[in-house]
Amino acid sequence: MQNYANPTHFLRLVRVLLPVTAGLTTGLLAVGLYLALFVAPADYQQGETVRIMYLHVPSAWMAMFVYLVMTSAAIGTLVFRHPLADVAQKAAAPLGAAFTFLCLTTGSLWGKPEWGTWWVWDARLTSVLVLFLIYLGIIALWQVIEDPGKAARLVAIFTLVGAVNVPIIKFSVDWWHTLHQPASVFRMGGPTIAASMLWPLLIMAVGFTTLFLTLHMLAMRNEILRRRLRRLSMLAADGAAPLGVVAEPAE
Amino acid sequence: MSQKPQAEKRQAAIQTRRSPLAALLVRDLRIGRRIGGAVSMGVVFFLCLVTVTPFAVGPDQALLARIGPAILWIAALLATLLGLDRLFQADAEDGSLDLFLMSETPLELIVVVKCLGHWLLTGLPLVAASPIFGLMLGLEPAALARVTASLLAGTPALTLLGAVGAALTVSLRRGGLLLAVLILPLSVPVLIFGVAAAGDPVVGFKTPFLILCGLTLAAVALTPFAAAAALRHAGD
Amino acid sequence: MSQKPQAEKRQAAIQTRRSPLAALLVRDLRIGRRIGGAVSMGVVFFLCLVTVTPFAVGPDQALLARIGPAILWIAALLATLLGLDRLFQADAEDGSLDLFLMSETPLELIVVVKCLGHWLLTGLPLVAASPIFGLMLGLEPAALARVTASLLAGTPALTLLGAVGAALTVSLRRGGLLLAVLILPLSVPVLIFGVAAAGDPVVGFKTPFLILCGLTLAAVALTPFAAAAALRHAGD
Amino acid sequence: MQIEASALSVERGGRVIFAGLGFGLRAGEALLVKGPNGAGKSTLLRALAGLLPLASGDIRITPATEARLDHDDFGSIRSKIMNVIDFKGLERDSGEKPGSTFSPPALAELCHYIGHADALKPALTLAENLAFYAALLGGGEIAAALARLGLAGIADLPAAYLSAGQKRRAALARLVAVARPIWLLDEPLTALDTMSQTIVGELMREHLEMGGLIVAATHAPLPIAARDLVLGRPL
Amino acid sequence: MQIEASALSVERGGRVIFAGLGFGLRAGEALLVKGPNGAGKSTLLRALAGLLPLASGDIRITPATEARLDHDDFGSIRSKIMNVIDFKGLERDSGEKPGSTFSPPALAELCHYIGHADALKPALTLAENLAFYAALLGGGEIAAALARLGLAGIADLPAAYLSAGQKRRAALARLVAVARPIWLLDEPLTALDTMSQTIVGELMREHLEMGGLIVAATHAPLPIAARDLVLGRPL
Amino acid sequence: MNLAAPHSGFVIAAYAIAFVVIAAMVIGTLADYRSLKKSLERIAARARHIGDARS
Ligand code: HEM
Ligand SMILES: Nc1ncnc2c1ncn2[C@@H]1O[C@H](COP(=O)(O)OP(=O)(O)OP(=O)(O)O)[C@@H](O)[C@H]1O
Ligand SMILES: Nc1ncnc2c1ncn2[C@@H]1O[C@H](COP(=O)(O)OP(=O)(O)OP(=O)(O)O)[C@@H](O)[C@H]1O
Ligand SMILES: [Mg+2]
Ligand SMILES: [Mg+2]
Repeated sequence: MQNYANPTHFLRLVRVLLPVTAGLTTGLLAVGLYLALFVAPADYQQGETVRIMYLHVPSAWMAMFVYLVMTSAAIGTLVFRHPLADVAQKAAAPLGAAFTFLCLTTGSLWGKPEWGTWWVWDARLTSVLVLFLIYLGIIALWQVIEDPGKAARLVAIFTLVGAVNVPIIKFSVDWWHTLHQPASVFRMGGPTIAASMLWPLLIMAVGFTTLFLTLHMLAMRNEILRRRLRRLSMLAADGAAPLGVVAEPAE
Repeated sequence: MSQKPQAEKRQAAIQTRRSPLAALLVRDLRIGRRIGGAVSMGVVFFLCLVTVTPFAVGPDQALLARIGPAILWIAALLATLLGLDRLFQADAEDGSLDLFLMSETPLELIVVVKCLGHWLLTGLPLVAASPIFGLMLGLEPAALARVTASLLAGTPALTLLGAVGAALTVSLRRGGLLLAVLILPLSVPVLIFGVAAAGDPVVGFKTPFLILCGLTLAAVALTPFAAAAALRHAGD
Repeated sequence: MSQKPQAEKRQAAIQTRRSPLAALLVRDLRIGRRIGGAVSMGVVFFLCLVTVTPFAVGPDQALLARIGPAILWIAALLATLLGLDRLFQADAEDGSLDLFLMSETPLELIVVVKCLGHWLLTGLPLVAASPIFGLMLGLEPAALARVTASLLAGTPALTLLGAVGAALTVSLRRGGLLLAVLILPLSVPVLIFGVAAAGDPVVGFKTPFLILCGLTLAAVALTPFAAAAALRHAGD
Repeated sequence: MQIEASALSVERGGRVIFAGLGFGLRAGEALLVKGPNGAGKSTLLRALAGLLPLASGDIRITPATEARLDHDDFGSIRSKIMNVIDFKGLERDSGEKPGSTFSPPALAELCHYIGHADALKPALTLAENLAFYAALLGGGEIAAALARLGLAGIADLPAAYLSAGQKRRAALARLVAVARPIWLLDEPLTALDTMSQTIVGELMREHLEMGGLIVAATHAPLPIAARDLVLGRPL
Repeated sequence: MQIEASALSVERGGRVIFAGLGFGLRAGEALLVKGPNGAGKSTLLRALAGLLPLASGDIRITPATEARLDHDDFGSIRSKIMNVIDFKGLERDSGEKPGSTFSPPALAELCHYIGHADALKPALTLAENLAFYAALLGGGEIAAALARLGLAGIADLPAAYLSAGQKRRAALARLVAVARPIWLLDEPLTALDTMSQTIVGELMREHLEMGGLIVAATHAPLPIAARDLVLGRPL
Repeated sequence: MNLAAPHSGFVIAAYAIAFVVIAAMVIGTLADYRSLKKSLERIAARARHIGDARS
């Protein structure tokens, strides 16, 4: 384990894993898309629009899963001071925001034909929106603080504060919703879901997960390189020859 | 500034014997009183919001009374945010924060006391003014009492949450907007239960008010650790 | 920040040939971008406010649509005020203001350019984003256009008025109080006509909008002199 | 070129800091303002820079007949000086004399003022900071200025990353980047290491040789020939 | 009492400022940190004060057996030192050794740190400022401290009204008002007039005689006997 | 998938947006990687240059 603290070892690991996850992702998404678009039946109520579910639900799951990943990375940063945890945190945030955005837009595109409006202030929708805002805050914090080490620690603290808050927000928003019982009468998700719809959904979900893992590894690799570059150009700015650069193994 | 060497010196001597936290509170209140700053800004901002809403909603008294608590709560939330970014920043810039870090007093307590000072300067005047503003919005006496009580119970939580944002943005010179962006999503629960306690006739007062108090207590218990941790790590 | 010595040096050389005012604008935009977040921060802040309001007011689409213009305008006011008190204070503290005073460029123009920078960083993104957020609040297309137009016409006035307050903050030790007490009430007319132009179906769009434009023009014509005068006396 | 100040007095926070102060300074001369802490050295410099109002007194700039000002760098400035013949402070008590023109910017535009604050924006790189001041104060070559003060290697670091002495040097680089005939320096050697102190000494000597004027406040000895002006306020 | 620092290294903004630095200091000894601008003097002092994290290295405080610490002023502190035996920095790269305790406040509480910023609130008077720090840092007699630094006459002025040297003296008055055994002084003589420089020199000598320790960074010579630690970063 | 169905436009739009977002993530990371590699190589070349000059 200690080995992977060393970025070079991690980069080597990435080189081994990357083809596997990338291949897996392509396969899963291809099969998933085929099943979702051509095999799965249209819903007897919703018609073709139900096919949006195969994007919407996996991205909703990913929105939460990525936050979970970031929370663990934040603990890694603050408690174990693992250098790779910083990198993992930073690389995950934009991906999480992208999946949340996808959940919001696909949901919105689903909502227009279903409810006749692009947006309602429904409990689940608003919780996701708040989660999206938290992601944006995290990204902004990353961008604004110069020193990567300091940024990592501060963002980790905020991520944990957010992690404590997200369940509270969810609970309050649900409570708020029951309080107001808005006019729109709809329920997301039926009680049961036919197997013919479940399989495409699960395959898409696994595909999204491997997609995230692949992109996360790539983004972490970028971040490691970015830090290396930063260090070297700092050395160069000091007028010293960046000797380390020759010693670093090429990718 | 007035020249009263005798009185001042005596006062200073008294202050020396004070506990660190009491001294900090006195200092912050004194600075707030002399400079003005965020204090008055909060209340006047509050007033602006209350003034402008009737123009937006139209002179429908019933409607105004219905969304009155919501307006007061949003105004309180926003007024708290104004100027909060300087809570620790001023201390960081002039080097006081270094000395806080080097004192024996735990930083967590220092954070709590600074929040208390800020709340006394901005939150409390706001709570005190809310019945008047509520009256302007045409709230019933019962509703007035509920709004005031809910603001009294809830605004400390807003300040404490804001303090986390202030600590996170302490090294950024224009952290105001970022602070708001970080903190607004987190303040959703306080807002929901605050407004509910203040004005919802269906649920009644007690349940949301108790939850609101619970949220504030949780904020008192947890946020100082987050803010102190952020302040410790921000020093570079 | 990326390290590109070559590019940077070339850029710096170009900047030397720039006019003082252009250089000032570039400087302020650059600082704004690096600190306190990118252009997008204002938009995100806006999004936060729009998200938070329904929790207070309730998810009633019709009501939200009705007070939508007010929400957008209040968000604009707040975004303008957040951090505006530091507009000249930061320059005064680090000594830049002394150098502004000693340059050949009239201080009035410097004030205008600093306000322009601030507006470009906070006001403009907000105006640009307002249609989307209006959509979320359920505004009609016609109302969307009105809100956007009124914000475009009115937010510069808010910034300029705030700048006078910011200049007073620098020159008077108790400036914070004055900023609030003088400037916020002055911004109430802007707010009222803005909201009226944005959403009042009775008055119509034209009259309040023209008044709003008049207010902005008056602000452009007058406030720089007031702010510059305050700054000149700040050097003590 | 010549500065003549007479009967200057300045009030700050309701107290008279000094009164009846006068001095004259010719092209190529330096004046060292000395005195204990709180004597009013910085106050005097700020008043000369036009940053503080004079309670009374006159500051007069006259172009010297034999001026060495035909040096290249000061070329554009010379023409400007021709217009600045008479600069009067606010004469609060005595009422304004008819015909006296009050134009503080005019004197200020001839001066460089290096105060206690370095006027650097932490978010900008050193080069960006200096380039901005060059543009604001009237153009100049910033690369050479940075090199002269030994900052070329760190020109692309944000100013927030600099040490105290590096920041001070960045402020002093303004003197080189923009040519102005009068230098008002408030404790210029603060935080500088010995090498930089030597460099700044050289800069000052060169400036004097070119016909510039220097008024400097400092507690440390400066490596230039200068007349002393001792301010006496005890505390 | 004794400080032993070994293999210190500090990173700031992603750059290694110094590495492998070590020194030892006994009761009554002073260490003068020297080096060109940007060498890392201030960084070292901040790291010792616990204000910057160590990238690696150890700072160890041991109570001296023959300690002269039984001086009155240090009475309460002595007992505290007994608990502070071992202070370790974060050892990121090498992994933490078992049993090492990380407690930065412990060392910090023994130190006075006078940095570049004076930590004065402009709105408060000098006496109020100092009284607050006395309360915060553990009590003391502020009137005597103000008198010692020649500030008694202006104790009731708001700090905003003070000159640079007066502000600096107000910061240094903390050293007298609150007794702490270790003084970390970053360019303590900046902006001071000659008389105040003498006074501060005396303070430092007295502190050393009482068994205190001093680590000072400065470009000017200090009027105390001290060992030198020269930091070598070229820029 | 029945393209003639009443709301198929929304389905297509959803899949198109998903495609765009995912493609943006992938292309963004890869482009970032490429530019970082390039900068690293440039700086390495400069280091070698300096090293040569010194020896
Ligand atoms: C922007 C709007 C929307 C957002 C933010 C949103 C968000 C979510 C979230 C967070 C989930 C959670 C999945 C889970 O609990 O495991 C979900 C699931 C789901 N959503 Fe949406 N949704 C939106 C619009 C819609 C619309 C318009 C429909 C269809 C009428 C819809 C149908 C579903 C279904 C069927 C599920 C699966 C439920 C389940 O598995 O329990 N959503 N959505
Ligand atoms: N906040 C910071 N972030 C990143 N780097 C910094 C920071 N402060 C200083 N540095 C860098 O650390 C190095 C050492 O700075 P330091 O302030 O310790 O120098 P110093 O020896 O005190 O110099 P001086 O004599 O000018 O005070 C400098 O090269 C500087 O660029
Ligand atoms: N902003 C101010 N408002 C009111 N009084 C001030 C202000 N600044 C300084 N003073 C007072 O003016 C007097 C002179 O201050 P000044 O800064 O000119 O002193 P100085 O000679 O530069 O001292 P030093 O050597 O400490 O820099 C001091 O007694 C001080 O208290
Ligand atoms: Mg001075
Ligand atoms: Mg230093």
